Amino acid sequence: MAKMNLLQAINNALDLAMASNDKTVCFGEDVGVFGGVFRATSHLQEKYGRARCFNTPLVEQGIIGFANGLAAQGHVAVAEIQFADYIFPAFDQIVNESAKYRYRSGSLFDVGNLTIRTPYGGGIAGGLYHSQSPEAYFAHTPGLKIVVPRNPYEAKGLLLASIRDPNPVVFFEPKRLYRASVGDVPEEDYELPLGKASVLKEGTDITLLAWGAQMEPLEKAAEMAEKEGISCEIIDLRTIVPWDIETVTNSVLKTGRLVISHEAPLTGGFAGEIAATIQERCFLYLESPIARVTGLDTPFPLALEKEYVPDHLKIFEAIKHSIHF
Amino acid sequence: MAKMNLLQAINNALDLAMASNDKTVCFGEDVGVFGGVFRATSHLQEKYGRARCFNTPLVEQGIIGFANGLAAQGHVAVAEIQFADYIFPAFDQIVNESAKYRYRSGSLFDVGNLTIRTPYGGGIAGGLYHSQSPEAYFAHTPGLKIVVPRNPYEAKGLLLASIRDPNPVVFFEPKRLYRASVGDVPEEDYELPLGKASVLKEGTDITLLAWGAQMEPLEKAAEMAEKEGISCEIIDLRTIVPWDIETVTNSVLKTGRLVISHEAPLTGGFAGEIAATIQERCFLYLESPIARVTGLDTPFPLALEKEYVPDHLKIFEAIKHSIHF
Amino acid sequence: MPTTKNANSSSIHTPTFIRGDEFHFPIYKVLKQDGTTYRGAVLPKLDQEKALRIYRTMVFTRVLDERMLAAQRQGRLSFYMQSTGEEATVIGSAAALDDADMIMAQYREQGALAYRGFTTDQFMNQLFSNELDYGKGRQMPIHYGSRDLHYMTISSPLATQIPQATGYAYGQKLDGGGHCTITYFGEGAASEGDFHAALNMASVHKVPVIFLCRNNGYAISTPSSEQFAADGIAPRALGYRMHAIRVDGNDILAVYQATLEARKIAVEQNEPVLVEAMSYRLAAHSSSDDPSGYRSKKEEEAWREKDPILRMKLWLQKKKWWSEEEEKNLQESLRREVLETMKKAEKRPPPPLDSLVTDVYDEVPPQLAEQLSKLKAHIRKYPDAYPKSAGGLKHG
Amino acid sequence: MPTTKNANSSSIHTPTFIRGDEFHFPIYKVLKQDGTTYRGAVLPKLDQEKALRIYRTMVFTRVLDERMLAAQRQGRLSFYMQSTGEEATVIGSAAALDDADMIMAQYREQGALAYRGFTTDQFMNQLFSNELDYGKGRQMPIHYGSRDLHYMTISSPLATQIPQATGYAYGQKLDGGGHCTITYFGEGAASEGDFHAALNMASVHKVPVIFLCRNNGYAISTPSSEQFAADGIAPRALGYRMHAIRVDGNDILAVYQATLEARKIAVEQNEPVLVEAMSYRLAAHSSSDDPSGYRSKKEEEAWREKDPILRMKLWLQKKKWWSEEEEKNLQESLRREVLETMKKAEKRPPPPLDSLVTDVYDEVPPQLAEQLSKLKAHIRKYPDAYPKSAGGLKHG
Ligand SMILES: Cc1ncc(C[n+]2csc(CCOP(=O)(O)OP(=O)(O)O)c2C)c(N)n1
Ligand SMILES: Cc1ncc(C[n+]2csc(CCOP(=O)(O)OP(=O)(O)O)c2C)c(N)n1
Ligand SMILES: [Mg+2]
Ligand SMILES: [Mg+2]
Repeated sequence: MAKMNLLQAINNALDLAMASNDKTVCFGEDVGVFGGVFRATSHLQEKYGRARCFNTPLVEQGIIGFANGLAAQGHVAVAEIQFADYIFPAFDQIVNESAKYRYRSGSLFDVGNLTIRTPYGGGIAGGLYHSQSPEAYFAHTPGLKIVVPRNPYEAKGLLLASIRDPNPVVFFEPKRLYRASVGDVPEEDYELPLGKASVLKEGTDITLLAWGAQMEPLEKAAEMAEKEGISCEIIDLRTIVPWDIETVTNSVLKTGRLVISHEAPLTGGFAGEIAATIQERCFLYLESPIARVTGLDTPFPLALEKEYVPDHLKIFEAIKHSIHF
Repeated sequence: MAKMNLLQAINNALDLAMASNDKTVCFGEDVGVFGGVFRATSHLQEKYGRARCFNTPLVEQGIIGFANGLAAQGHVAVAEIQFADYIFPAFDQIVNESAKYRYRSGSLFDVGNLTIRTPYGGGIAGGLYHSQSPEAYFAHTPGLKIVVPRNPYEAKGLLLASIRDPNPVVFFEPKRLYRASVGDVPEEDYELPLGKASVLKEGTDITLLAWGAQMEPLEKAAEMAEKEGISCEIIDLRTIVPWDIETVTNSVLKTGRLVISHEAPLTGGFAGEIAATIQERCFLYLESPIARVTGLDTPFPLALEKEYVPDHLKIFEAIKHSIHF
Repeated sequence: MPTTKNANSSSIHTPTFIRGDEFHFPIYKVLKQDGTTYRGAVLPKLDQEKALRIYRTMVFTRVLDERMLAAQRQGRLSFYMQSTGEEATVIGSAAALDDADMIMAQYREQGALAYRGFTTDQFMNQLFSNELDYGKGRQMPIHYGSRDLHYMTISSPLATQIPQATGYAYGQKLDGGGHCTITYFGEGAASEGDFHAALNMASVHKVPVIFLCRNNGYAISTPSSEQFAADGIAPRALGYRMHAIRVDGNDILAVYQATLEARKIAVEQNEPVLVEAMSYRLAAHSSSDDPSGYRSKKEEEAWREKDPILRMKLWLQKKKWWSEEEEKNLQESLRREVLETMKKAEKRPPPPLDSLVTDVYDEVPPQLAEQLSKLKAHIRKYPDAYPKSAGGLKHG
Repeated sequence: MPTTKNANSSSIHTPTFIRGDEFHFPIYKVLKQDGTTYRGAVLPKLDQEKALRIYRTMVFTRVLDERMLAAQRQGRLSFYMQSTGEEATVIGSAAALDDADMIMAQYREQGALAYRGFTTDQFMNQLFSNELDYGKGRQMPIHYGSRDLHYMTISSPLATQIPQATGYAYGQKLDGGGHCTITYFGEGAASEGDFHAALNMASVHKVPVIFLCRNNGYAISTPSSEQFAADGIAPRALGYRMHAIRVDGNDILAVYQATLEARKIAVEQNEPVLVEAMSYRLAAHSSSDDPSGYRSKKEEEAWREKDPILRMKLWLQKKKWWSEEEEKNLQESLRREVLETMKKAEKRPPPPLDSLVTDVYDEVPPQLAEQLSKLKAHIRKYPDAYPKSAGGLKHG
């Protein structure tokens, strides 16, 4: 065990992925000598050489196009997009190509060896172009897996699993936690399963669901609620696609109440998908409407970020509202 | 009044838009001499000259980048993307630029004069790259309006309104209906309001909601249901963003039941957003779970398109299931 | 120093704009239309066997295209795309490769696949989306692919394969096996952002890839004069410091020799090469298109006179490698084969219902399995409405 | 005929690959570092008033950059980007335009805005996201914009402004008012697909746009040698048949003159022009960056000796248009002004809560109005948690 922050855990996972399989290649803007603008790829070029860890030209559609080809060829491609806000130029390569490669070829070819890492979310005074949480844009795309870790331990295990999963994975890293989240992380190689949510705390009155950086305010709100005698079950979804319907359904069948939170805008966010599914599966058990606590239907702001963000107070209010419905 | 098919109605709307405002410019791949691969821009170059209706090079990100600049400059830009499946290379220009232009500049600049037209949906044996319904990808983007007409009359009125609306609009045209849908269309200039759903038929037992080409199987299913004594209220959403929550809510408050249908895959589709919102607003009035009848969570197929598509029979079954819940 | 490359740029003190008007990319030609070769031309070493393999493939492609367009017109097939006029470009280049080099094509390169030995059956199974289609009936006709033949399954979104080819070739370089990748694309697709990304990354990362642009004058209805203002695609290579050559795309010998040498550069020096093949799309863009709305018969006629197949035939005949008798037999046997194979293929059933949900992921996730089982129940309820799959269900 | 442009391409019969190695784009220089000019150099006509307007703007930009970086280091400001070393490129080019020409910049072009008269107050209001920021506190510091000064609000996603500039200029051409658009971008951003789209469309549609590439050697940590393999950006113009010129970006006279002539081509001939200005990013990429991890002090020093501001000052002094006394006064007054203005700006309150939801659309749609009113109720309940906005709510 070692104390690592989230960035170190990711760096460590990449190191192990490259050490354990010499077909693994890491690349992206500034990931070479510099080790990435957040330093997630520090020392990898030094250790594994320029052929396996390198800077690319500044072109996201090229990075993912290149990665698709490299993965189809048989290498394990781990591509970094510097900020999730800048993943959109690669949207076509991800949504029309990565996601459909296996299906359209009848499995003659696939890019299952592809993993796209990208920092997402607010909390760094980044304004509308260094704060977005675009997971829902990708969640509507069969063929992709989408993973978001909440802390260093999870980040390492989920990233190693993502890199080795035989499907293309978009791996969103909560950049607000890069240095802020520190925890015990085993030094050896381990994987955490994709597609499985994790119940952080059992409870009986209400289910609280989120992923990534949003787990922190969720847990804080739960603490506040517990003080008022509300027993909260807390779930980290971990994988957005395919999501663990069973775990969430079972929890809501028990509690009868659900609050979902994400930073992205409300309309078209992934909480909508979850609410739609759960209202169907738990219809007769729901004691109050499923609540969504999310960003506003606007671009991400700067000066008023605090007001915009779904913080613990807003979640706490939603919990109380649900309980007293 | 004239009989027009949907394509002619669109061509007529473009003609009127160009005639009534000489700042209006239409462009895209093959829209010039040829009039577009579906012929939606037929004769416009002839009538208004090459400067106002022209072929672009084959580059969607360039088409929308160019359109953003042209609209910001003060012209009315009507850009065609040949198939909605090919809109993704322009995703960054639409989602990061068009949608955020006004907000990020504090309204110093905007691209409200932009309209993007693109044919979408299945029904032409197009397989996974000539059949997609990507409206939900855009629906998660504050700043855009998203419009889908269901027939020639609606297409003309909504397209004229979209072109003149002071916000960027993505206008999805149901290509399966281009020639198949024929109806009476006034020859003069008229607009239909954006953001307003349209109740096609009142009913008391269940609300059926869809948009665009999906209205046809919806109405067919309603007919089947009516024969079994089920009174259906049928709503065409028309505008996906911002959507008419009030009309849908009022309908469901009355009927207590809701079936939503779209061709796009289930997960992350816009029906999820609607279901999430309506379960919250109509919680105490719902008599059965809100049902979604959609494409499967796979890319769009070819040989088995009929099996994949949410047809009238699947909708009919969902209606019965909802009624007998 | 980052800018040392410019160190030997000369200084000037008068502002001079360069547009390159005076610069014209020369075009490499070997074979004249009458089957003779240009004086002093560098001729490829092409033995009779290989030459005939090429020629037979060209004729096969032409016959296939004619028959399948006819089948489309009869309503037997939903869609088709011909490569008429561009056979020398595609087959000549494919013939210059190692058969294990990777091919990442656009869609008009059936000739390259045929050259590698894709059978008529295999073509037909794809075209008719039947249960034997490698693509499991999911893509429109002409979206072929073959793992055994190192031919990447075609994808409709244009130009996406170009940066993928750069990445694929980078992987080949890491593997060190001496192979390269060729990617084909039209002069229209070369306008996409992916083109720029691909060529720039290939030249920076020194990757063994051949970018073969089929400049056939049109992108659907858009003439190349509305696609770019420059003298074709080849001059773009100068902007990437990439080897480039322009070749007469209707000249089988020039295409073959140019690609052979391009491959040498790619594989031996790990450097990308751009090949621009000048040709003409003699047929309509696809079976859905009618070119009479945007170009003249006269223009088409002028190019029909430059037919690449006829040109090669005359050369073969001059070399006494081919006779009219052999030509007649070949044509007849190919027509017969295509028709018979077509009949077989169209009778075969479509892929099974399960193919709707397989290959989305390596395994079918629970949600999707649930969707399939609901669908099956639904089809069992309304078997008449789903004739393609209902039968299979009863017995399955 | 679509391929007639190649008609006068010469035929060759030996396969010859062209890479353009021998071709080096010359660099236009006028002013030496000691303030003298090259013999025979074409000098711009620049009167004293204009020269001093340029010079004062350069010094202002340098002072602003120094002070604001210091403020960032003190934690008064969240983020900053300096243009140190590139002042001549940006201000020299802006000065060659008509003040009503459109500027669509990347982010390191504060000098162009300052040249047009953006006030120190206006800069500060943006940097401190206060209620007077035109952008209403929504974007990070340095994302300036001004409608009055025809300076498009900066957008972080790189290269998106380049095809927009093509479209903007197309609109100007339709209006026929004799104006053009200039778009600035780094050599890194020039790798994006949008770059290719923009230049190709501009040359096909003949629009009055100047593409000004600031080739400053780095894109964050990535040296230009890992950005492209070619001799800079200028040679790419040949691939679009676009006028291009390379200029010493630290040479105010060369930049000014080259842009003046580029503008003439753009406006009089309706043709796009590519200008590549060779310079060096002397400071860190941004206040978040530390270049010591990827480049040497020695390299930086070599470029510091080519300081464009000093170079211009020496020229002005030789012309007796500027004295050390004036220099001292200017520096002092600018420092004072920047500091005083900063103090004012940082004290101003942030934009009001309503600015969270305005400008998403022309009008606030009902859903969003509802979200805002819920938010207001929430903030009233927990005023201490939202100190920036709670106060405004009480009184508002
Ligand atoms: C991204 C994308 N945009 C548009 C299309 C529609 N489309 C299919 S083929 C074609 C023209 C391609 O022209 P070119 O690249 O010159 O190839 P050619 O057909 O001449 O062989 C177009 C616009 C597409 N398939 N993909
Ligand atoms: C689409 C996109 N990708 C990545 C980034 C992150 N980023 C910001 S600046 C920069 C480097 C830009 O370099 P260059 O264009 O040379 O301009 P310079 O900073 O040298 O002036 C990068 C990678 C971004 N802002 N947008
Ligand atoms: Mg073409
Ligand atoms: Mg730079």
